[in-house]
Amino acid sequence: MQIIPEQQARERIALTIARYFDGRARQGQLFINLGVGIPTMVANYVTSPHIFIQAENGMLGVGCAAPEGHMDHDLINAGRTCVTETPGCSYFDSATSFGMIRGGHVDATVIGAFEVDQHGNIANWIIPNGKQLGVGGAMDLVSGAKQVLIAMQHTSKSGRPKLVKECSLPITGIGEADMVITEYAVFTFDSGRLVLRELSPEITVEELRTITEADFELSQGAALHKT
Amino acid sequence: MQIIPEQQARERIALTIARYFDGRARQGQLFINLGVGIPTMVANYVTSPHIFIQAENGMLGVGCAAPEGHMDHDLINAGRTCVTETPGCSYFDSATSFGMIRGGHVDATVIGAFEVDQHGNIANWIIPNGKQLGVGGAMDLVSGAKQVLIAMQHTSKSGRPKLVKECSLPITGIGEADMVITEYAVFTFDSGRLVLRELSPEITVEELRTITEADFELSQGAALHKT
Amino acid sequence: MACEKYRSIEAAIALVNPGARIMVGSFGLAGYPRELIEALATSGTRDLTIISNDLGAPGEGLGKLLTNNQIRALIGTYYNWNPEVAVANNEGRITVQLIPQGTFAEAIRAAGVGIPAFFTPTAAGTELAIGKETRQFHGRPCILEEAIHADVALIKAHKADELGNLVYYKTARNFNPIMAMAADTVIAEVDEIVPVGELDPECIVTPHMFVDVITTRKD
Amino acid sequence: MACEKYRSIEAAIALVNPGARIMVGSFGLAGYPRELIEALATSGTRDLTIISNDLGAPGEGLGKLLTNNQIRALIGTYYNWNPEVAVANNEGRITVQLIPQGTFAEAIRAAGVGIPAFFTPTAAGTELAIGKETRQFHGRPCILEEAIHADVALIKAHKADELGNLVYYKTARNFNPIMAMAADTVIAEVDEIVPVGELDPECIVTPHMFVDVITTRKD
Repeated sequence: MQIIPEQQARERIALTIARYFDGRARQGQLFINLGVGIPTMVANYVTSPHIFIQAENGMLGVGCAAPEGHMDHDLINAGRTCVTETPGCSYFDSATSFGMIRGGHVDATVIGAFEVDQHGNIANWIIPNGKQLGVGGAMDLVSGAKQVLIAMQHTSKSGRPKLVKECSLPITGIGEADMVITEYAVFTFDSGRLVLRELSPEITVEELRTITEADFELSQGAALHKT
Repeated sequence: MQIIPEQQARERIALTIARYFDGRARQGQLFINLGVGIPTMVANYVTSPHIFIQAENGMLGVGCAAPEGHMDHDLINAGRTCVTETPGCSYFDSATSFGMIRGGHVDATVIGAFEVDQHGNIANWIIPNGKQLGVGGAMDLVSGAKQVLIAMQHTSKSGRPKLVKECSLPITGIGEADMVITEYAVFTFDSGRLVLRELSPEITVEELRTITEADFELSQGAALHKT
Repeated sequence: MACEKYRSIEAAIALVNPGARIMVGSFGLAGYPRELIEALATSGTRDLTIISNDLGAPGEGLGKLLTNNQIRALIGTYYNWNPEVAVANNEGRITVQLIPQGTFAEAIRAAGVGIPAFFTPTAAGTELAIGKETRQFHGRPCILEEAIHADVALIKAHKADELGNLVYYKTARNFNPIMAMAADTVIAEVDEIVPVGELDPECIVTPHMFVDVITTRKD
Repeated sequence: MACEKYRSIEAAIALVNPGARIMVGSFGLAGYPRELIEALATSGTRDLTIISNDLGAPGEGLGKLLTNNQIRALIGTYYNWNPEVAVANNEGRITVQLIPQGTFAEAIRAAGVGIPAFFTPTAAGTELAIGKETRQFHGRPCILEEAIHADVALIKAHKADELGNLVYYKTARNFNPIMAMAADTVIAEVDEIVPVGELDPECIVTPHMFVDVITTRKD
């Protein structure tokens, strides 16, 4: 097992998700919402003109980050980054924006997580008695978006598995995770079971099990892909 | 008691309401919604620039009826009459429009009624097993508008009192009537009691009681006004 | 035209199956998708449930579908402008669910924004509240109403851009923007299709996310 | 200027009483009424309940009110950008009611449109659902949420016309239009006041019915 440096890990996760979205967008328009951190980086890698980014603070058609010197502090994404407009973009209030999300009109959301368990439960909003107090749109996104992709490094900074048997932190949603993308692997939840779909060249399945607390199955039919 | 011809009766009712609104509009902006029939005629008599007419089909700032040759069939009021715009008017969808009404932002609505009873119950939407099947915005208006004015001739075409002890027809709202304006009299509901506020010169209180089934009190303090 | 969502009126209306629940924008004859309704009448598709404020007039607008015997059920607010509705209902040829107009609008929006049910004071204590759960909020009786969803929405907008963003025209807006959120398949009939970028991002009423098919009258 | 609703920033903020429940539009530092908040901080008005998405940053934007010790309670969604909130909450100096952002937006709109409560799937089964009524709709657990109303709303718009119609600017729109419907007194700080008729009736986001006071920065 070869350690993948953090920056490379983050880029690979974002790129893997971007390729997945580009593939899906061949079937038609794809509306996605990206959380802060690695998820936002996905925007840098998608290439399909059929992918449209929704920001829950009230915008559809979010473009790339605004270049230095062209920042408008009233044109931001939900992570407070100054962004740009794409042709055909639109603005709306927060109730309408979350109406899009809760109403099932957003095809996919990409979010980070502290933990995901083998039942698809996600914990990504709070560490009790910590220095941060906020839920934001996380619960709306995991329950509202048609598909929930978890973008996270495979283990915590201290090396603890983030894919666990049962979430120990307060959950954001019950069984809402559809896909987990780490620097080492891609998993999907199929009928409530966690299934390994892709594996990176730096690791074997046996090694993956040592850094994954959750039980997972190998995908049937399809062979393991290398990223 | 002197019979007032129908057209004169209708005009007087509309004019009485218009004067009342003009008076109230001296305190600031007044937002009103007018039902079909006599209520719509109120628009012809109000003079205050602080009065704004809302139409529940999605417009604030409804102007007068469109003159012949200038009709736009996509610019109508809720009675399907082609109307005109006033400066500062705006358009919105039906959910927002009824949000204004249900949310208590419309100061007053003027509606007709089949019956109003002495408890303030209004029956104005249906005659069971009749030729018409519709409720429209009636129930939203009587429960949502801050003040509900009933504009109706004092008796039915067959001479039956329309101000009754108990509504016999299906009600539109419970105890929602605030004011009843007929060609002969103006009543208000004060703490659930029907009180006569104004009387026309053509009738005495005793005569009024003969065409009014509902029990009513004479107003204390203020003398009876003549329209 | 670089509008990938564009279909002819006929191709668009072919998406409506017999027995479908269809929402149609309109208030009287203002703001209804005239060409789509003409094509639906011509198609003869039957057993429809029509979710709309009213039903036009006899033989006119949505009224054609009833005159044509294509309707099984109506969900709406006001049929006084089309007396054929009361007749068909009294004769048992159709079923009619009458809903106060504000509740109807809110229930359609609710379906669009993923709210399954809400409480409203409108209609509490009336015949239209019979069988509905009632609960007091701040001393006021309210009734529970569920969201109204459809298979297909046929809406009318003024302009679409090539992506499918929509703007409306005056009181032809009415129920169209909320119906655009509340159906599995949303078909918008427009007066004009304009290039992307021509509509002001601040003034777009229906973002293209909600729109599946754009159609316009043949010239 | 023929704007009857115009008040100076100071006269406008004097409408906020100690102990008031105040809604403030904002998302981070985008779209918040800067001059009004500055004046509110200067006024020293205390015991406020602030209903807003977040609380700016320490000593910045709405954060000033907490740094200044003017806040008794917060109702909102996301305070990670202002760590003083968690500290004040942990020390018991303020109470914080955390609500998912979509539920928060919907509850504010609900207050504005006269809906006392609604069911939503968001947060069902989580800590934020504790103590809330849960009910299944179409097999999905949902929780009952009540409308959120305020005494005063301090909002930021881009332009007002002299009647009080409002339009917004890009993502500075956020919670402002819904808060404009949900408070007894609505005070809008704008960049510019224009003559009546200058705003397109199709593009007005907040009709003047909802707005009580218009104010703008002194030049």
